[in-house]
Amino acid sequence: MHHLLPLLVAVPLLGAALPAAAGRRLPRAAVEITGFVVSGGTGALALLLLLNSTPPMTEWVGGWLPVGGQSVGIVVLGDGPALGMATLASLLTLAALAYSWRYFDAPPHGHTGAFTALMLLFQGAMCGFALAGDLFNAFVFFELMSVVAYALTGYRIDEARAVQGALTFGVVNSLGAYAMLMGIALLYARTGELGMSAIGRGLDAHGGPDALVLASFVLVMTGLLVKAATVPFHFWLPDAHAVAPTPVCMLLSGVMVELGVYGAWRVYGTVFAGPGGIPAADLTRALVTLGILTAAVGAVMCWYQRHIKRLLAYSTIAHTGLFLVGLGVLTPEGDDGIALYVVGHAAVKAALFACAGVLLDRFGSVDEHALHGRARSLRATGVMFAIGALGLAGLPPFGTGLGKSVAEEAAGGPLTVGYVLVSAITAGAVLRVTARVFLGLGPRPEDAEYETSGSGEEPETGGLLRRVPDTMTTVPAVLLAAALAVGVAPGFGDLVARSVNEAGSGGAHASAHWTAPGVLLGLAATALAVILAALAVTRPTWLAAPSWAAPLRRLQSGHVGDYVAWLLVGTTLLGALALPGVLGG
Amino acid sequence: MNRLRLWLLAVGGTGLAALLVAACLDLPRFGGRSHPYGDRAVHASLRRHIANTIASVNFDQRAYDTLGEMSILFAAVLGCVVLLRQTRDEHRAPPEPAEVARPVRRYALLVLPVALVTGLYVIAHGQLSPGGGFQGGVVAATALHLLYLGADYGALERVRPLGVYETTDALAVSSYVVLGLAGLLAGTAFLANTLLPYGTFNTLSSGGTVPLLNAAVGMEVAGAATVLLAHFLDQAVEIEDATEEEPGK
Amino acid sequence: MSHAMDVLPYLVAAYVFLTGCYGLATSRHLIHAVGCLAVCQSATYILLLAVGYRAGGTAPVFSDIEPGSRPVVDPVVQALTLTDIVVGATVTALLLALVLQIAKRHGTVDPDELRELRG
Amino acid sequence: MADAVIVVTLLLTAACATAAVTQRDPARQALVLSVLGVVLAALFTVLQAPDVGLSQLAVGSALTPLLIMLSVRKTRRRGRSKEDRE
Amino acid sequence: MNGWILAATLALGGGGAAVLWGVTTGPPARRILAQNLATSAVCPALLLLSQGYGRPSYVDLALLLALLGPVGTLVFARLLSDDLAGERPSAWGLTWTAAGLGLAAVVAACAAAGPGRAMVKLLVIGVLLIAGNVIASRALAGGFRRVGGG
Repeated sequence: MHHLLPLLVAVPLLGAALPAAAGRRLPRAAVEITGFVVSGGTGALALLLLLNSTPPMTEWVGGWLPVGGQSVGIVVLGDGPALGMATLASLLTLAALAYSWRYFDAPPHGHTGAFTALMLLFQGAMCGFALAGDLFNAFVFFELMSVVAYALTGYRIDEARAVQGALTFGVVNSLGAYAMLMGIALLYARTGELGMSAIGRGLDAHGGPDALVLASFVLVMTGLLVKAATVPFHFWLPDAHAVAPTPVCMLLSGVMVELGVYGAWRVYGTVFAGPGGIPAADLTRALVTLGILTAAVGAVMCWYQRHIKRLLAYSTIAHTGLFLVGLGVLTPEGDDGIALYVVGHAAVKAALFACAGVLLDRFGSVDEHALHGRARSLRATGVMFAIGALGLAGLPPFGTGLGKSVAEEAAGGPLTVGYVLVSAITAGAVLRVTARVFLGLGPRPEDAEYETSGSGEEPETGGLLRRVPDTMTTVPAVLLAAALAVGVAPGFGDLVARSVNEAGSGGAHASAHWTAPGVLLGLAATALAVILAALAVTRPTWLAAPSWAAPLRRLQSGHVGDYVAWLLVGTTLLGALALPGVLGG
Repeated sequence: MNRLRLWLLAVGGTGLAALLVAACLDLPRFGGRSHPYGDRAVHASLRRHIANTIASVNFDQRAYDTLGEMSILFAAVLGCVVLLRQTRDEHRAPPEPAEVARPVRRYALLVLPVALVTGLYVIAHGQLSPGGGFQGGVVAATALHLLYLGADYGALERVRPLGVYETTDALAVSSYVVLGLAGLLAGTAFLANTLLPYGTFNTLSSGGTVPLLNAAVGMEVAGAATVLLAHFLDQAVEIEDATEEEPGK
Repeated sequence: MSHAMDVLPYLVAAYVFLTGCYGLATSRHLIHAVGCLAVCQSATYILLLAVGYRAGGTAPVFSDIEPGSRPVVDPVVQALTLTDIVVGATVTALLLALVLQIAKRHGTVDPDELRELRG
Repeated sequence: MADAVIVVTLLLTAACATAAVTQRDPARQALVLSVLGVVLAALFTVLQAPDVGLSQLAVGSALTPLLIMLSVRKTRRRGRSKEDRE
Repeated sequence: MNGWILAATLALGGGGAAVLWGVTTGPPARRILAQNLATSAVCPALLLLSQGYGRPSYVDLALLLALLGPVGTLVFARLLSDDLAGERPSAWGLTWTAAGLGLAAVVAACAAAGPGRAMVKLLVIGVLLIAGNVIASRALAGGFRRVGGG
């Protein structure tokens, strides 16, 4: 069975390359059907492997089995989290492809399959990154993922904002990747190994942590946290996610950002968790601090957006912060909760982006102010948008609610309040949009000075849609149903918990199921979200941007140089946060 | 210049610099003897009769990385095709034929075959001497563009049917994957180099599947580099939008 | 001298990386910024190869020397650097393609004048 | 002796990198980058990595500067034709 | 002590410093000339290094540089032709010095290698290097009517 693991990368690659080779003569339908079959087939394979991932599998590519515990080959991991992320990425790619069925008006001349091929490459890259058990191999797939994502983000080259967002995305992420590679080189110098667990053993054999371990930790984490859009590495995300084509946004916000978080979890757990790595207290300090900052900045910025896709992008940042906090406390329960949260969030966020895409193609705008009351006729979309908002708030029995309640219990104390507030604010912002755009409630809000409006966008289809195609409404509906199923399906939580704990957490087992406090907190967050949205719609002046929010918004300057400077500050911050234990050790 | 950015840069740069310098002082000294993975790789390469250990690492021991690398190149080509496509508000204006001084023309046309042969030589000797599919592929692709230098863009376009190069590129990626799958079907593992005999050390056919994978990479790179350059040349020389006028005014 | 030599290559790599970052942050032209990114990347090549160097060693390519006759440097970092160079070239190409489109759609390549995405 | 050549090429590389960053005009930067490519190839040779040196020569001294120059030409051509019309 | 490596160090150090100074200062034509000089300084150094390390296979690097270096310079000259208009820096002294350096390196390497396939390769490199160098220099110095155009 384990021999099949590399197929999760190979099949999508072949599926992207063969149509490109057969190329120019293939009709569009044939290319799109190939895309479905390949993407779905890979998803099915990932699912099959996932169901057989107890005990965890490993595969040495090229048959270079270790001799005396050492190998010259590359190891691919087939444990629960790795295959789970691969499955999630595959299924979401399938959803995005279904959503974009007959969608873009004009594929490049002679390259009908380019979009499908890029999506398949993206899928292969995400699977490869999720399965990577070798640090340099992880870097390669990380770069593949990035390169495809830049191209997909800038796909609509007619749009000034799209190409600008894609370039910012490209520069910041590439710099992060190079930082990561510097870190890998430092680790290789110390241990002479590239496999993650081999590096971990090498560090432990060398003794306590020193400056080199700290620097390599900071550099590798920089790369991963840039992808995970952690404050202060997050600036590229709203610029890129707000402008990418909708099906791409579904993938970027739904899986790619989460893969950064997953990578940080994996790398810490296998490389730096031993006695030669970064002490647990330091990691907790670093991740929880950055996580809280990220969640707070994301939530505040989310609330003050009028560009709907940008608003959703900031809510992704806010939730990434929550993921980091949950992983940062380093308990098995925290890991379980976040795993469930990520799955639920992916489905909900993708569904919300899909609904925003419907607005874009129907009205040529994703601006909350300009669309005020105009989408009353889109009842189904409106209902789904509202349900998505409730899912974001963590209303039981959504999967997000289950994950959040487990993570809240693991984090405990004041962090619980953070979880409730952040999910309530982001959900409240989405509910506010629902109320204004789909119901036309409240007065039309006034424009602020320093912001990105969502008007004047080009629809992604050939001209404005008169009626919304069935695929564009079915996909979000299915995704929302999936988010519900994650929370409702009996035993699913425990299944996830078991496979996560088998892969990490040092043998400790926890279970994940609904508890009374969790349900109550979920209900509280939802209630708070509804109240916030109601206040915002009926009394706009009460919740208008206070003066302290203005500098925060001004930081998001759209200038790539600023973002690079922030990236450097971020590495310093990360180093400072993790420093005490290294000095002590 | 923005004051805030300079401050951030100063703080972040100082912090990162301190971190990196501290790490450098903890690194094993330059030129040290301990390279466990490297030593294992050399032994593994010799066991498989591959003279160039780097080729062995690239196309055998860590062939999976090279698969990712090829995909990156393939993705970049697809990406550039998408990003540099001709939009509705642009048109093509064939450039005027350029006057090229005769010595330059002669030089370019003489060097062209030499460069092509060198490219092929570098690809073919990949598993023996320094070089390989990647290096040779770029040289071969560059060689083609000597036509632009020696004649003009029109001449280059005539010998450069882009579709063929794009197909080559995609076919090469596919064949790399298919070679990998063959290992899987033979019952060993993905990208396992166990299908073919390892041959005599230091000959062109040594190393099992390594020469095949190397050739696939060479084809891919040559195709990809040509297509990439073609799209940039198109943009720089031919494609114009409404705001542009004829060149040479 | 010999002590300086122990760390000099690593320090050069760190210096090149930071220089590239400085250029990237203060760039006034997007094509220049992409060039600076390429400089940042060359730091990774230097670091990787410096890590794999062995004093008195030669390349582990046995077409013109007998295996085992001379000490050899680490081949793995060289393979990694090769991959890295390809990655660098492709990223440069893609980013330049994006810069060209920015020049078309915004009419400028000065990052200070790109003021659409903010807040 | 072997160290002297490494030191010289390392310092040259650092100087070239600095020059590549401080040349603010992209066309001039492309020239420096191509020199940087050649110097890096020499550095890789003295670090006993001829394979890497070859690909750095192919990419760094030919492909990347060419791509940059083509981009510069395109952006300049736009700038010029715009000025002409104004 | 290895005379080959010492010579290569001197070529790299001296040539490199001169190239760097030339490529960062002065008018565009001078910069391109300096870029061309990079090829003619580093290529002989690579030949010398190949001898110094006792590795004939390193010669491929010099071959590639001798092939691609002048091509790169000519491409720059063509794409920057507008900036070059009116400038005619002639640097014949420099050009012939560089050519002499290349010739000396090739001859020395040939003498060390002795007759055979290796020598043919070295001669090809020498021809490519010197021809490319001279052509590129002449093109830049305005020796030809025009190198510009579409």
